[in-house]
Amino acid sequence: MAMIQSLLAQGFQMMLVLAVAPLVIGIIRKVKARLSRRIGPSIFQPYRDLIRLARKDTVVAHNASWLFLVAPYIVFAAIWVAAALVPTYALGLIFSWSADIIVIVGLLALARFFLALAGLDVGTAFGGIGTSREMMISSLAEPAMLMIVFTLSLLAQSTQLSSIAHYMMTADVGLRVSCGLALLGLVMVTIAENGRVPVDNPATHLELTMVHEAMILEYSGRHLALIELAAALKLTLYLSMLTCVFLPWGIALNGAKLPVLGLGVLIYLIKITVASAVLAAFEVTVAKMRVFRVVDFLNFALMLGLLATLLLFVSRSI
Amino acid sequence: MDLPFALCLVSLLIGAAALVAPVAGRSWASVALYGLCLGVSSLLLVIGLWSLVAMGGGAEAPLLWLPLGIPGQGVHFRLDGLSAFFLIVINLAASAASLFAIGSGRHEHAPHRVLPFYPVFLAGMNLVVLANDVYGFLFSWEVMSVASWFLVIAHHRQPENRRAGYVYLIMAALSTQMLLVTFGLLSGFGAHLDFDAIRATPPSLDIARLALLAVVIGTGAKAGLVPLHVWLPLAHPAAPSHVSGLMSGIMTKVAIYGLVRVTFDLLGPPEWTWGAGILLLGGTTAVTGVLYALMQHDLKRLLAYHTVENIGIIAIGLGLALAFRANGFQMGAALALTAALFHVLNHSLFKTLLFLSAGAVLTATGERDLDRLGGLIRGMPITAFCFLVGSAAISALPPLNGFVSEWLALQAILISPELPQWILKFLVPMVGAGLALSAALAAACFVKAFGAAFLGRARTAAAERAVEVERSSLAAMLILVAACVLAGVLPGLVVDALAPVTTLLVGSHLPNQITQPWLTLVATTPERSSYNGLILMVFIALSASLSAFGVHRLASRRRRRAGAWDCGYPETSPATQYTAASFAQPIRRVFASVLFSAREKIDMPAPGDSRAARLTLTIRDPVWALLYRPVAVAVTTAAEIISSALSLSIRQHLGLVYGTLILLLVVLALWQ
Amino acid sequence: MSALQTLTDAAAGNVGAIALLVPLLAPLIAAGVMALIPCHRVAATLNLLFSLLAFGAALVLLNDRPPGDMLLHLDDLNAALITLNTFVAFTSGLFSAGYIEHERQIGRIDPLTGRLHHVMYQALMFALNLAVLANNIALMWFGIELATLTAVMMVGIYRTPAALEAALKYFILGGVGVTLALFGTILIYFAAATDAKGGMEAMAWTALLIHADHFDPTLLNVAFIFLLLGYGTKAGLVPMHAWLPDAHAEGPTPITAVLSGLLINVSLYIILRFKMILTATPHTLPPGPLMISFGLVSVLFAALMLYRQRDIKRLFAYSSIEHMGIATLAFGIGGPLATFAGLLHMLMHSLTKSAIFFAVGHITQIKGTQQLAAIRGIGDSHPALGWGLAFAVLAIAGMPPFGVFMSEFLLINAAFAKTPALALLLIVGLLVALGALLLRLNEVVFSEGERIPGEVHQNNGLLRASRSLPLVTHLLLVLAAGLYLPGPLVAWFQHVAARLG
Amino acid sequence: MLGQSFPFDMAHMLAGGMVTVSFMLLFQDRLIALIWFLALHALALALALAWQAHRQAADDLYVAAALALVVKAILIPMGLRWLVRHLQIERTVEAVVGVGMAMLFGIGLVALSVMVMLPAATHSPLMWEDLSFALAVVMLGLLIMITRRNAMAQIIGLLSVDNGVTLAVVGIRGMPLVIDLGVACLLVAAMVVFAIYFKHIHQRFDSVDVHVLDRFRGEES
Repeated sequence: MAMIQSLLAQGFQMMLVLAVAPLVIGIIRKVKARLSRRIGPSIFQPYRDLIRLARKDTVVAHNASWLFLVAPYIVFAAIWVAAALVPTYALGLIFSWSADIIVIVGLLALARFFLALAGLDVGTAFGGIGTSREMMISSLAEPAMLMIVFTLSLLAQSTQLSSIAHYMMTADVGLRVSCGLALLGLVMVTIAENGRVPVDNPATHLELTMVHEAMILEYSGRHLALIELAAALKLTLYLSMLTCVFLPWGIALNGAKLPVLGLGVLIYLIKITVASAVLAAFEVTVAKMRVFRVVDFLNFALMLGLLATLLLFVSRSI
Repeated sequence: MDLPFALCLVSLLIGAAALVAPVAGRSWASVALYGLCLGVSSLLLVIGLWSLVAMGGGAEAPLLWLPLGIPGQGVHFRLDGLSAFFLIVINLAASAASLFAIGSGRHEHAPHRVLPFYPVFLAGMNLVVLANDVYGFLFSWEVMSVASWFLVIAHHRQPENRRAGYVYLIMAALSTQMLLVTFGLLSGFGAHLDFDAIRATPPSLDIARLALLAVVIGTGAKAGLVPLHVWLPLAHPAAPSHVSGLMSGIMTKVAIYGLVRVTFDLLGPPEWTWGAGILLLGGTTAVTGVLYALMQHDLKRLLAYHTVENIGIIAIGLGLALAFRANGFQMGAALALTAALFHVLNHSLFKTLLFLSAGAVLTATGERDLDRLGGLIRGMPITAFCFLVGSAAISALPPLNGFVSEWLALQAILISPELPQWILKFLVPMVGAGLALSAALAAACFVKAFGAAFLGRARTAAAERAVEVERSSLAAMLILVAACVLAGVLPGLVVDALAPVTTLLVGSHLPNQITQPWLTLVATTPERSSYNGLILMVFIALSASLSAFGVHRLASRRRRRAGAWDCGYPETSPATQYTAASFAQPIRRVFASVLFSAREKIDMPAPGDSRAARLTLTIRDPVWALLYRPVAVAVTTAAEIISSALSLSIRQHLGLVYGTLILLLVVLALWQ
Repeated sequence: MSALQTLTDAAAGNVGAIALLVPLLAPLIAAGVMALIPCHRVAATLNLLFSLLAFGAALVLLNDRPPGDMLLHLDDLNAALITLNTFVAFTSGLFSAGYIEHERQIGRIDPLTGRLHHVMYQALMFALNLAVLANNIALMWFGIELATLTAVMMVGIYRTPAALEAALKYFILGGVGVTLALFGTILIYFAAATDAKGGMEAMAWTALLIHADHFDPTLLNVAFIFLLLGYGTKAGLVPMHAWLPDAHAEGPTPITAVLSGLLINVSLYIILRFKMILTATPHTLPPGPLMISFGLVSVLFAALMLYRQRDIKRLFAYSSIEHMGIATLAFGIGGPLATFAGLLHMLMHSLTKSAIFFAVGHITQIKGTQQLAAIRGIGDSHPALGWGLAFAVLAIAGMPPFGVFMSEFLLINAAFAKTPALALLLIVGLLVALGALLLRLNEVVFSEGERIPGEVHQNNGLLRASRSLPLVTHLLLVLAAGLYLPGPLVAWFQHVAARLG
Repeated sequence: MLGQSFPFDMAHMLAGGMVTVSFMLLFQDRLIALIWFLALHALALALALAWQAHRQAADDLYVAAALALVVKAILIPMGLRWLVRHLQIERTVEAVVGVGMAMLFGIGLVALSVMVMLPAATHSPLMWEDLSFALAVVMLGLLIMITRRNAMAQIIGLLSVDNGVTLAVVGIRGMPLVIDLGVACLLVAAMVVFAIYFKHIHQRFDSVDVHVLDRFRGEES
C-alpha cells in the first residue's frame, strides 16, 4: 500500500512538471511583454502552440536519418526523467534516490548530446553553427554547474537533492557567503543552459545570433512540439532546483500526509511563478551578448562556484 | 590450476605467432589466427573472472615459478586480484578485437606484417599482468612494446607511420628504462628481483620517492600522461584498426597496471604529496588531452587523444586514492581506487568499441579524415549505432558505463575535504572542475566526430558508397555495446568484483552492492549519494515510449519528406556543411588560442580576383616545442660537435691516445 | 715462428692437451693448405671444414677440460670464449663462402686475393684462438699482435684509397697499441720476476695470480695503464677507437664480422685477465674507475656518433664501440652481478653484431654500395634479409626477447647499486644509441622499396646456405639466451665473476 | 777510478744515451738522418743489453743484445733506407711543433716518467733507473710519432718506442729468450707489411704525407 502511494506521488510529480512547464514559459512571456509595455499573449498560449504543432504534419528533410527521428523522444524523455527527480512539492520521492544531482546534470547532458547530433544530421550550415556554439557554451556551463554542486553537497554532506533541500531547511545553515555565491552561479548557469537572454535569445530568428533555435531549425510538427516542451521542462527543472535548494520552505517532507502534500503543490506553484517572473524581469533589463562574451559570463559563474567551494573550507575551518 | 593454464594459453599465442609467420599470406591464415586468438582470449577472460570470483571468496593468489630468464632467479608468476581484474580487462577487449578481425582481416593488404605480431602483442600484455618478478615484468613489457611497434609500422609505406614508429619505440624504450630505474631502486639494487621479496622489504622513504618519480615517468610514457603522450596520437592511428583499439583500449591500461602495482603494492606506505602530484598530472592530462582531441580531424587520431584524456581521468582516481591512503582514509581510498579501476574497464570497452567502429569506417571508405566523410549513418546504420553508444559512453552520459566511473570519481572528490592538507583541499575541487570540463568537452568532441563522420551529407564519393562491414565485425562491436550498457546499468556487479582488488591494495572496499535495494549503486552511504542506472534506463525507455505513444495516438502521425529548410537557403553543396575544424572553432577560440597558439589566417582575394580564398589554420603543440625539440636539437648538436671535433687525422688520433696516456700517468703520479 | 714450435713441443708431451691444440692447429694448418688451393669452391669448403673441426674441438673442451700448463690453459673464462671464437669463425666462414664468391663474380677481387683472404682468415683465427687459450701473457700479446697484422692485411685488401687509409691508420694506431701493451706486459713480468722466480713462471697468468699479493704495486699500476691503453686500442675504446670504424668499413664484410665479433672481444678479455691480477695485488690503483670512465665515454661518444654516419658498416662499427664500452663499464663496476652482466654482454654482442654484419654484407652486395642514403626499402625488396637485419638491430638495441636485453638489464641494476648517476648516464647513452639505430633501421628496412622479382638464386647449396644460415643461427642463439641460459654457462660465468671481484 | 758504482753508472750512461738519442730523433728533419739515428738508438740498446748480460752473466741477454743489433740496428734501418732510396723520397720532413716546444715537452715527459716510477725506487735503484728511462724513451718515441706527418717518420718513431720497450727488459733477469725472438719476428713481419702498404700508398698518392690520406677517411665532418 505504501508502495503504491509512493509510486503515485512520483507519478504525480512527473505529470506536475509536465503540466507546469508550458505555463512557466507563458508567464515569462507575459511578464516580459508587460514590462515592455505590451499586452502579450495569454499565459496559456504555449499550451496552444504545442497542441497546434503536434497536430501539424511533420516535414522531414530528405536526407534525415533515423537519429533525427528518434532524437526528440530521447531528448524529451531524458529531460522529463530529470525533471521528475528534482524535488518540487515533496522530498524523498521513491525514485529520487536513483539519481542525485550529478546524475541530473548527466541526464541533461544526455539530452543535449542527442539534440546536438540531431542538429548536425541534415547537414546544413545553420545546424552546424547552432550545435557548435551550444557545445561550446555547455562545455563551460557544465564545470560551473559542477562547482556549484560541489559547494552544495559539501555543505549538506550529500549529493542527493532531497538531502540538500532538507539540510537547507534546517536552522544551522545560517547566512553563508558560499550559499550566496552558489545561488548567483546557479542563476547564471540556468540562464546559459536554457538559452535565455543575455546568452541566447529564444525569440530571435536572426540566423547568426541563434544558438538553440539554429540547432532545431529543421524540426517541425510533433518533433518540434516535443523539443519545445523539453526546453520548457528544462527551464522548469532549473527553476525547481533553484527554489528547492534556496527556498526550501513549504516542501512536504518524506512520508507526509495528503493535505501537506497538497499544500506543497500550492507553494511550489507560487514559488515557480515568482521565479519565472523574476527571470523575466531580469531578461528585459539586459541585452543579448556577443557569442564570445558568453565565455566571460560563464567563466564568471565557474569562478563563483570555485570561490564558493574554497570559501566553504575557510568558513568551516574558522 | 588456473595460473599454469593461463600460461599455457599465452604460450599457445606465441606458438601461433611462430606458426602463422610462414603462411601469413594465405587467405585462411588470418581467419584461423584470429579465431585462435578469440578462443584463447575468451578462455583467459574466463580464467580472470573465475579467479576474481574465487578471490572474492577469500582464495589465495596462486604462485608459479619457472626456471627461465635470469639464472638463479627464474621467472615468477602470480595471479592476484589486481592481475585477475586486468586479465579480464585485457581479454574482454582482446576477444572483441579478434572477433572483429576475423571478418576485417581479409581487407588487410599486408597480412604478413600483422598476423605474426598480433598474438605476440596479446601474449606480452597478458604476461605483464601475470609476472611477479622484475625481469619477467620488464621482459613482457618490452615484448609488448616491440610487438606493437611492429604493428604500428605494418603499413610502413606511409612516411608518417614510420615516424610514428620511430617516436613510439623510443618512448617505449624510455619507459622501459625508467621502469628499470624504478625496480633497480626497489629491488635493493638487484638483490632480490621477485615482487614478493620487494613487498617483504619496503624501501626507505627517499628511495620510494625516487622510485615513484621513475615509475610515473616510466608508466606515464607508456600510458600517455602529458607531457609524455606525444607518441600516442602518432602510433595508435598508424596500426591496423583492431590493433589501434587494443593499443588505446588496453595497452595503456597495462601501463596503468604497472603504475598501480608499483605505487599501491610495492612502494610501501605513500605520502600525501605523491597523491597530489599524480592528481595534478591527471587533471592536466585529462584537460589537455581532450583539448588536443578537439583540434583533430583525423578520426583515429582524435580517438587516440581521447585515450590521453581518459588516462588522465584514471590518474585522477589513482592520485586521490593515494592521498586518501596516505591519510589513513581507507574508505576514501577504496572509493577513489574503485573509480579509477572502473574507468579502466570502461575505457577499455568503449575505446576498443570506438576504434573498431573507426576501423569499420576505414574499411568501408578508406578514409579516416573526418572532413572527407559524412552521412555514413545511412550506409552503415549498425556501425553508426555502435559508434553512437561508444560516444555517449565516453562522454560520460547516463545510463552508460562512462558515467558510472565519472560519478564514482566525483563522489571520491566530494569526500576529499576531509583530508587535512590544505593543498589537497584546494587542489581536489579544481581537479574536479577539470574533470567536469573534460567530460563536457569530450561530449562536444564526440558530437563533432559523430556528426562529421556519420551525420549530414556525404562529402566524398567513398563516403556516399559506404556499406556495412562483415557480420563478425559487427558482432564484435555489438558485444562491446552490450558490455558498455551492462556495466552502465548494473555497475554494482563490477564494484563488487573490484572489492577483493581494493581490499588487497588499500585494505578496504565499497559497501556490498548486490544487497542494496533496487540494485542501486552506493558510494559510501545511501543517504549521501546513490545512483541507479537500471531504473534510470527503464525510466527513460518508459518515458520515451510513453511520449511516442502519446504523440502518435493523440496527435498527428503523418510525416512528409521535403528539402531541408535551412532558413530558406537553397540546397547547397555538401562542402558547406560544418566540418570538424569549423565545429571546433568556438572552442578553439576559447581554449586553444593560448595553449596551442592556434591561429587562423584568412587569405581573401581582392574583389575581381578569381583565385580561391584560403583559410590557414596553424596549431602548435607546446609540448613538442618545449620538451622534445630541445632534446632532439641537443642530441643532434652534440653529435655534430663531437663528430666534427673528432674528425681528425691519424696523427691527431695518435695525439689523443698519447694525451690519454700522459693524463693517466699524471693521475697515477698524483695518486701515488 | 719459433715460439710456435716451442708451444707445440710443450703441448705434445701432454696427451690431454690435444683437444686444446686443435683450435690452434686447425686454423694454422688450414692457412697453409689454403695458400695452395686455387679453386674458390674447394677452398671455401675446406675453410668450413677446418673451422668446423676447431669448433668441434672447442665443444669437446667444454666437457673435458685438460689441465693447463705454462703456455696454454683453459678455465671457466676462456672455455666459453674459445667456443664462441670457433663458432663465429665457422659461421663467418660459411658467410664468407658466398660473399667472396660474389665479390669474385663482380670482379672486385682477383683469384689471388681471394686465396689471400682465406689464408689470412685462418691466420686471424689462429691468432685469436691463441690469445684466448694462452696462459703466458707474452703469448697473449703475440696472438693479438698477429691478429692485428693479419687484420691489417685484410682491411687493405681492396686497395682503394679509403682502404689504404684505413689500413695505414689501423697499422699505426694498432702498432702503437700493441707496443704499449708489450711495454705493459714486460712491466708485469718485471714485477713478477723481481719477486718470484723468473722465466716462464713469471709470465704464466695462473702463476702470476697466485703470487700477485706480493708484487710491487707501482709497477703493476704503470703496467695496467699501458695494458689498458694498449689492449683498449684493440677493443676499440674511446679515444683509441679511431682505427675501428675505418677498418670495419673498408675491409671485406666477413672480416668485419670477425673484427666486431671476436677481435675486440678477445682484447677486452685480456684486459680482464690483467684486471684480475691487479685486484689480487694489494695497494694498487683501483681499476674500476678507470674502466668505468673508458666505458662510459665510449658509450656516450659512440651513441652520439651513430647519428652522423653515412656508411652502413661504419654505423654498426660505432655500435660495436658502444657495446664494448658497455662491457668495459660492467667490468669496471665490478661485483658478481655486473661482471656476470659484462661477460654475458660480450657473448651476446659478439653473436648479434656478427649477425648484423652478415645481413649488412648481403645488403651492400645487393645494392652495390655502403652508403646509407642509397640503401632503401630492404624490407620490401628482400623481406627475409630485411627482417633479419631488423631483428638483429632490435636485439643489439637491447630489446627482448633477445639476450642483450638480459645483460643490459643486469648491468643497469648493478650500476644502480654502485652509483645511481652512473646508471642514469648509461641509460641516456642507451636511449641515444637506440634513437640513432632506429632512425637508420627505419630508412634501410622500412622505407619504400620495390620487390625485385627476378632475384639471383644461388644454385650451389653451400652458397645458398651462406646467404641465410649464419644470420638465422646467430639470431636464434641470441633469442634462446634471452629466454634461458644453460646452467653450465651460468656456473662458469658466476665463478669467473666471483674471482674477478 | 772504476768505483763501486761503475756498473750502475755504465748502465745509467747507456740508458741515458738512448734517451738522448730519442731527443735527437725528435728534431731530425731529414728521413735519412732519422734512419741513421734510429740505428744509433738501437745500437745503444744493444750495448745496454750486452752490458747487462755481462753484469749478470746471463747468456740469454747476450742473444737479446745480438738480436737487437742485427734486427733493429742493422736490418730494419737498411730496409728503411732501401725503401727511401727506392721511392726517391729523401727529402726533408718538417716537424709540426717547433723544436723548442718539443724539447721542452720532452723534458717534461722525462720528469713525468721519473715521478711515476718513483715509488718503485724502494726496491732497487737500478730497476727504478732503468724503468724510468725505458718509460721516457717510450714516451719520447710516441712524441716523435705525433709530431711527424710522414708515414715513414711515424714508423721510425714507433720503432724507437719499441726500442724503449726492449730497454725495460734490461733490468730483469731470466726473460725467456723465445719472447725476444717472437717479438723480433713480429717486428720484421710488421715491417714487411708496412713496406707493402707504404709502397702502395706512395704509388697511389705519390706522397707519403699522411695528410694526403685524410681526404679518404670515412668520417663526415
